[in-house]
Amino acid sequence: MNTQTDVADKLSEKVTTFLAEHDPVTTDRVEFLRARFDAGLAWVHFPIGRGGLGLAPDLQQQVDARFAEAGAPDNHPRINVIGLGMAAPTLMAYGTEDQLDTFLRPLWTGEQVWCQLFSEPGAGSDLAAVATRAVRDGEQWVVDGQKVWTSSAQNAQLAILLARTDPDVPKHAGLTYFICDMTDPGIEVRPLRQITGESEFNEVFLTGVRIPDSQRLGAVGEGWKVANATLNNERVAIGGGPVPRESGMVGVVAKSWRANPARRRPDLHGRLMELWVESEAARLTGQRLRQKLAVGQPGPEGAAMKLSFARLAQRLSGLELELLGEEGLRYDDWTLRRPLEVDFLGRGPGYRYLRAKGNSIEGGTSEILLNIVAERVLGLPPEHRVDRDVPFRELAK
Amino acid sequence: MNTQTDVADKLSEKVTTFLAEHDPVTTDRVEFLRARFDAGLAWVHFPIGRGGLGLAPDLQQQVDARFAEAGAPDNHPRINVIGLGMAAPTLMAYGTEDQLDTFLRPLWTGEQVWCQLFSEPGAGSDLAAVATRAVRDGEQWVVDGQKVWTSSAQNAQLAILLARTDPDVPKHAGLTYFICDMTDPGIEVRPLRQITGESEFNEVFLTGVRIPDSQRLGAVGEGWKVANATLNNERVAIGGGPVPRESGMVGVVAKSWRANPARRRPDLHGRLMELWVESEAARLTGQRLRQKLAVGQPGPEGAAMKLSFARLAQRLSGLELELLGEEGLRYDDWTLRRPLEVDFLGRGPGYRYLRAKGNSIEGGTSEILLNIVAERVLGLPPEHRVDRDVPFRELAK
Amino acid sequence: MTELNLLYTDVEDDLRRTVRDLLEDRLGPSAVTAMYDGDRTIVEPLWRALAQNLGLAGLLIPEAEGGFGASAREAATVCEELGRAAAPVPFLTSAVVATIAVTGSGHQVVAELAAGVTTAALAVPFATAPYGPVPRLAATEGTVTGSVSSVAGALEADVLLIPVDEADGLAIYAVPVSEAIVAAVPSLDMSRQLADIVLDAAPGSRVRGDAAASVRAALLAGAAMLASEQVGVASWCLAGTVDYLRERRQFGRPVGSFQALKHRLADLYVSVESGTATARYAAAALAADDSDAEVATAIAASYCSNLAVTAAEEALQLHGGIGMTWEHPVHLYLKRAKAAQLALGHPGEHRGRLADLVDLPYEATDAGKSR
Amino acid sequence: MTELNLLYTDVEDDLRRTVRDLLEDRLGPSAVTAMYDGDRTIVEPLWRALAQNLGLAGLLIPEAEGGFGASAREAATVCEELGRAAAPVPFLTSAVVATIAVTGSGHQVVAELAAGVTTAALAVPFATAPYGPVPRLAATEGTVTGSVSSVAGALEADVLLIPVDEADGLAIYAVPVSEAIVAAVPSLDMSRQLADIVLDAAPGSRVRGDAAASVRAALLAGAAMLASEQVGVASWCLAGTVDYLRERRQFGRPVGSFQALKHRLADLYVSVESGTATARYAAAALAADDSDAEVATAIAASYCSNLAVTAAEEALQLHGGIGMTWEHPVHLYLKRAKAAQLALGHPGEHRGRLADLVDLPYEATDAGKSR
Repeated sequence: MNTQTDVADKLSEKVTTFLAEHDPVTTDRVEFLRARFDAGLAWVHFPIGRGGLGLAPDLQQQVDARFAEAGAPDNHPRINVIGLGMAAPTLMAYGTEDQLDTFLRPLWTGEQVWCQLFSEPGAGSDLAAVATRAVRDGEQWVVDGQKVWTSSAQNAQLAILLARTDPDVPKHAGLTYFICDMTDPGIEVRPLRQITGESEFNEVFLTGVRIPDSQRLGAVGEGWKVANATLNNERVAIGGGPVPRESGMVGVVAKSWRANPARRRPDLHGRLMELWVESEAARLTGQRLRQKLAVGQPGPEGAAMKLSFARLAQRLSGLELELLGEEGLRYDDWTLRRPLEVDFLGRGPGYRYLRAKGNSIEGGTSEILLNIVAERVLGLPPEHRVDRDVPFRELAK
Repeated sequence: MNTQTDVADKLSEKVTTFLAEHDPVTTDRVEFLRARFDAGLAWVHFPIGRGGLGLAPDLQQQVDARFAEAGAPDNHPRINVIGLGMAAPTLMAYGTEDQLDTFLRPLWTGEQVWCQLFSEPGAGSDLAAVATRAVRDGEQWVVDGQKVWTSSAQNAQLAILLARTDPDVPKHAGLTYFICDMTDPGIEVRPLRQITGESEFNEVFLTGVRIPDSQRLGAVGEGWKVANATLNNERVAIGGGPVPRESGMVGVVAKSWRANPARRRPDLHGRLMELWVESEAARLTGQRLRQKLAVGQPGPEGAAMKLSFARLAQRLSGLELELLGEEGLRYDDWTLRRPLEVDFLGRGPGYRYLRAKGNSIEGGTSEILLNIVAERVLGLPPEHRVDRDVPFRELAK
Repeated sequence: MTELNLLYTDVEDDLRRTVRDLLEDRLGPSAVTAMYDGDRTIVEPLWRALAQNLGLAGLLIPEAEGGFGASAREAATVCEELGRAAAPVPFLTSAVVATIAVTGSGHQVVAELAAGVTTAALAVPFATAPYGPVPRLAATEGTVTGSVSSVAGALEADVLLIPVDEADGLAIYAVPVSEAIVAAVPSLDMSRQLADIVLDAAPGSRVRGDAAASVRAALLAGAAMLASEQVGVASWCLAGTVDYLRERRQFGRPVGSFQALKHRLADLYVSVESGTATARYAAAALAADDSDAEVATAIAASYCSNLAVTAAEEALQLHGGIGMTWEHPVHLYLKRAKAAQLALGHPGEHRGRLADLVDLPYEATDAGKSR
Repeated sequence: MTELNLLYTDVEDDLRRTVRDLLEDRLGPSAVTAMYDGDRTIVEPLWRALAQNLGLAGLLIPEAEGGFGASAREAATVCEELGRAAAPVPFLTSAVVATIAVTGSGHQVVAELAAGVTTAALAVPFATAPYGPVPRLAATEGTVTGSVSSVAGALEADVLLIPVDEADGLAIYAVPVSEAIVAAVPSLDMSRQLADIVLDAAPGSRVRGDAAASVRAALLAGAAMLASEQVGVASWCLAGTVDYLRERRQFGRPVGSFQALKHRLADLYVSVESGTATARYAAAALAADDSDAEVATAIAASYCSNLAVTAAEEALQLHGGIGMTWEHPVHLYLKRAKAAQLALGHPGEHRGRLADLVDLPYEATDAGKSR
């Protein structure tokens, strides 16, 4: 008896039944998604009643494939990355029943898009150095401060927010985690322009924003613990299936090399081949990591993958410009845009070069990742910390 | 009136007179050198009566040239590097009149060779972590401990020695500086073999070695200050005259490239040219530094030169082996030898590769030099120090 | 052989101070940033002040021809300051490259350049290395026809100097911009925006024939002076990053106290010192008309091109998120550095030429040329 | 296409454990160090234990021919452990390269190799890449004459496998070492000491004709297995350095708490993981007779050759002075790594072949060959 196959078969039947009962073509898009959530086919590893069936996460892929096959509408997952990838698992881990009732379904259907209000200009890699204040006022909290690097803030209805509720205890102890309504009049969203000319991110200014205490996630002062649950979800995402050779940046550069015989020079060839080999090494490392995860040998090696990815994207996009020569001196377009996704391959080589610089900064700088690898993988001793036991108020800024 | 030329002319006259009075060919070698010392022509920037004339240091070069021209015996400066380069200036700065009377002349003439007993196996880059103890016993000190990386210990009559005289005060405060007699029966010298197969250095074991208090240099507890004077002399020595293009390791590799057309490959050529350019850049940086020093704009940039030198020697010697291929797989000789000087160019490419690894360790590791550049040149803040205010005895080893 | 002086003379230090003061006074980074949105209003007054008030336009022109008769040493010092400020002025393209291409021709454009009343650009793609043949246009009966793409300095120029193919070799024609179609192109480095040029029987004035050596000398000097500019870019990046990391605190301490970052900055310092030495040597060798000038230029160009890119990339990374923003000036230097790396010969082209010059050929045979 | 498994199977993990236990039991670093002074007494008993007791000699020989019928995956696992211990045994030269060169020939040497009673060496210079023609000797009437320099595994061999030039192509002859002059040469890596071979009408037995493909397959597998050995070397260097820096204290704190060193070790870890993936992929591709096997080998060989050198160089530097001494084992790994980088094709040769295989030719024309 193969129980795994058994489960998969039953799940498949469930999808068949659902699709028979809800015509993916004629049913209203939102109605269809709500019904799918209610049937437990949204994220099968979530509990029953919360959009799931309490199954193994890897079964989701087959469900999604079946719905895609049937031409069913999806929940635009790329528009709600923060909601689906970070807010949802954190809600599941720390949310009250009321919170789950209120927020999970519209999150999954995409009726409510979420953004993340963690980063601050003064904090940077020191994520816990949040200065945005939340002060209790009866059954509400009043929030003032400034956040930055918020993608989708202009489209989001809700946000996960980390704020300081007690400046008189050490840095990590005085934080609390909230669900913030982005339509509050005290919220101002300003596009933050990047070196590419685009504005993928925003600055968010909070002035007297009111949040009911019922929208607090976790206990007062436990915000750092809750936020770490969120951030771990960010780093776990190593991505699904096999990646073919010459995917991504190395493919762009290889294609350019093949197309430009006149620009070939031995020094560029040497670097091309070195980076080609390194890209293959990184691809195979990713494959190996996926195989490890599949047999349950996980680890913090995701940090290593992100390091390699950033380094290769930067070196390859730099080489691409050198390879192009005169063409590399031109840029496609400096106009301010506000894209919802990064379009690495649709834009020009200059854009790729500049945008790739962010790969070693966003979602944990390479320096922080190297610390993580050194300490958590290799077991090297941590740095001396001067900010552990000092009240936040007393830390020099 | 050009007083500078004036001084040079007078000095030249003095040499002429001296050579007339002491035939460099017929005079006994040691007598000749003693007389030269007494005439103030040993190191003209030292005071009168101490082998010098109180003149500018750059006048020494012309004096040496005149003596060399005349076929005069020299003091074998390469055999007594520590004595001439480090012990002498430290003696001059901290020595008593008696000590100067006793030690300076035989040091300069080479009748007494000096070595340096600073480094210890447990200290490494943490030079002040000296554990060798010196305990006062009346007018003498009794010294016990172990030193390492001592070149010329087997030939030396005297040593400059750093020892701990007080373990109950913080690390840097409990050291004292001595002149140690290497013929003391408590001294045992053992060759320390290196990865090249050779033994350039020694371990020195000190067991109940007795040093009269009259051979203490500087006050008790001021050893760190005195040792720093010595070490600064080590780092200042950037070397005399212009260096021609393709000197040293880059010349060896370039020659090998020219001689081996069949081994040429584009990847090796790319690296060869990069390293050739970097070698030129380092050579020109050295030239610029010499020009700065000549007009009195000195600085801690010597550390930068040493960093470049080590890096280039290592990368070039590695490339040389790759360039040679099969020949690079062979080694000239693993026999244990005890040379007094490193023979980079006379030995084979494998030796060069291995020996060059020491360039970034000896005389200050590259990591320590990078700290020095970061803190003293760029003014970046120092590391947090946990060992500053703790008695040496209480530091975890 | 006397050793060339690689330090800055007092005259050069004074010149540096003058240029720096003017740039600090007149040019804020926001003015350069605005150029990325098409606002080029800063260029003309700034260049007029430098070219005419300080007389930099005629710096390299002999006194006999109306200029200052200064050497590549002084021009290099100016370039360093222009790099340090990411200044959007056509000094390199007009006062160095175009000027050297026509100096000694006796054509009136030289006097106009010397006086700073005319700004010129040599109409070759900015990527052109000094070592190969340059693209040429056709001339018939005093008019020039053809096109050149990606030309630096053309937007700021009054006169275009066009390499023209004549029966007995290369000639240079001067064509007023009013007779040309000069189309600005979005450029990676908008502080030196490129343009495409189209000439359709444009009336031109023949500046000189037998011009191959002049064009080559112009591009070679351009590459050498660009190296000094790159040193300026790298110096700004290093100094700016050190300042920022001394102030910026994270985890309760200055970010600049973290050893990994200190070591990277120390490495960068070593490279900037090395780059300075190579750029100084190239300038000194050109100034002295030394036989080693071409070798010196190839060394400096290949070293400093990569130095500036490395410095700007490190500066951005070590600034963290703020470095990725449009408001912070670090991106202006990154773009300037990356574009400069591709300009006037890629580092690999300079090293290739060097391989020939110093007898380290790639090929197994000794047939001569190395590629 | 099914994805190749890049993990270690349980069988491979067991094999690794067995080999590692034996090496920990029988081989101390001082025994390897002694080889640099000519003391090779460790080699024979250690190899006998591995070859016969554990049966590693016949690992790659099909069961039908008397071997274990294991694949390149298992051999790679063994090589990793041999690298990790800098073990001075001829597994790579005899049980991989020589074995593959003769497997399927039906010659009696195969059965002897399988039983571990004979050790063989393919008589080509250790630097030979799998991509070009190999140096060949001459055979007349069953005797072989000529010389080969810098052969690995010859000192440990009973039989030399000689590539011989015949009218219709390459043949392999087996010559007993007793019929050859085998002169040990001082080698950079004395844990795999080389020898020069001279044959003067030495009587040989013809193993196979038409042997070009066999020799090529042997060298290719050798390069792939060497990559796993290099991963073993790099892993030892990383782990040993981490351990040392966790213990070693300077300035009142563990040296391993200094951020600059931590970042370097973290970088090295990322590289070791990458190298492991490439070496595993090459082994898996060879084991599966995958059409990508040659590409996989070239990737692994070029990546891991440099990885091992970098790891050993970093290990030495981060150990400081002690790493420069004869007593500390780190130098054994540096020498092994540097020699291995030059063996069975230099990284540049592997990348050059790769350029052909994946259509990234250097030349501007598409005439085919890339050099």
